[in-house]
Amino acid sequence: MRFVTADPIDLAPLIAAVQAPERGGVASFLGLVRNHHEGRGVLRLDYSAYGPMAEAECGRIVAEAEGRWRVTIALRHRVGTLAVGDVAVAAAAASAHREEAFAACRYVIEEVKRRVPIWKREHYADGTVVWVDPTASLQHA
Amino acid sequence: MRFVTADPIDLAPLIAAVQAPERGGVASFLGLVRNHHEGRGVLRLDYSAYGPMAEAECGRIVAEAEGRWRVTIALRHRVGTLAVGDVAVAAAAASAHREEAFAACRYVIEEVKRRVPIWKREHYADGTVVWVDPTASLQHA
Amino acid sequence: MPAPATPSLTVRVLLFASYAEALGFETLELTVPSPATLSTVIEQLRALPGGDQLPLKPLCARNLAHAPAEEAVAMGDEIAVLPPLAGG
Amino acid sequence: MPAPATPSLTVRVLLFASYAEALGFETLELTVPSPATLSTVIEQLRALPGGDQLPLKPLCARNLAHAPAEEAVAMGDEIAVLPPLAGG
Repeated sequence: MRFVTADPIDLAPLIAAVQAPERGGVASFLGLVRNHHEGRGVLRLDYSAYGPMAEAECGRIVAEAEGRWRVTIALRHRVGTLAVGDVAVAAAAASAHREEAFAACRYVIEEVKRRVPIWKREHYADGTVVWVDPTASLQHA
Repeated sequence: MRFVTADPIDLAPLIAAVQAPERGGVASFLGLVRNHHEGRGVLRLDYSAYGPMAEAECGRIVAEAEGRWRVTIALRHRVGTLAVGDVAVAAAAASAHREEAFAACRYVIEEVKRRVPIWKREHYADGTVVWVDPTASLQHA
Repeated sequence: MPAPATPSLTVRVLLFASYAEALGFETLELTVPSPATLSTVIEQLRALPGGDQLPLKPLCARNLAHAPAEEAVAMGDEIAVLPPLAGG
Repeated sequence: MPAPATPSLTVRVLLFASYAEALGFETLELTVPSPATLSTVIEQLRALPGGDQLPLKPLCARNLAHAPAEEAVAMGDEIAVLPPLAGG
């Protein structure tokens, strides 16, 4: 399990893994559990994954980004029960060229959301529990 | 001194300062001292600033970004003697909307490079010391 | 002489999240007439109890990669039916 | 009756990095005829020893903000002449 983990995600080791003396820029992104979803208060959520495919798809996304831009990428997605404020996903892109670092980091996050088989069940303040369907409505961040 | 510091820069407290339960995305950027500049080996460099104006200009840049996008920004630039791999500049942008977090983080870094009165003197492996002039050539990351 | 057996193939089906809840299982060995595509597999799943809660064309993966409904399946394939993805 | 004194104003000039090295100082109280613009200040600086190493139109700041060469200066202003910026 290189990309999907049940452990809390810390950005610092991901940045350390991609930085190198010839790479002057590191763009990164953290996706955090928010306290609201479409106007409803969120208490916590459970992420689950189709593990082997999630690993394979993350690997393909990283390879695509590293092929398209002059970057080195680190990526982690967490599964299990997360509280508000916990890091759900983290990506870091290091490059000698900051525009490429930003573009690659953005690409990785967008493709993770679009392609990696991960689902989340949100526990709301009103006691209900719902499988989140981002295709059913506008979804942010 | 809020934005310009002689102390080493750590990204984690900047991210902690901008994240909030309603902000699900944090885009960040680190600019690191590289080991080369236009083909020459760099040993270390000295950053100096016009301190009061650098503070004022950083404050203006942050206010512009926070006015233009729905983001909260943290920004630090280091001065003094830095070694290869040290963090020279760090910016973090938190938002409920990840596109805005990326756009604002990118804006802040570009404007810092363009507007903040900071200079650097590079010490090369061949013993020479040069004030860096980014307008004299293409410059990356 | 007996009539030749109708050719068939067996795949392993995986369901996740809301789809697993709707059909009441997460894995199933499913035998379908050969040749077959992912659509064939989905049709059979939709005929099971709770299967009407699957969309006509759900997101599918074959052997750990996204695959379109018209993709052929082979004996032993791992076929996953994926509810709307919500990672990130 | 003596002729009226030519009006003048005094500003504080700051030099940095390579410009400070070229002219050999970092700060200077400079008196220029009034009215004056940043260009007036630059012209006087360029007449000093080493001043020919300043560009005709360097980047300037007036009271901690970037300002164009044609901007008027006032008594007591802090005028900074900025070599090419290299932050980030």
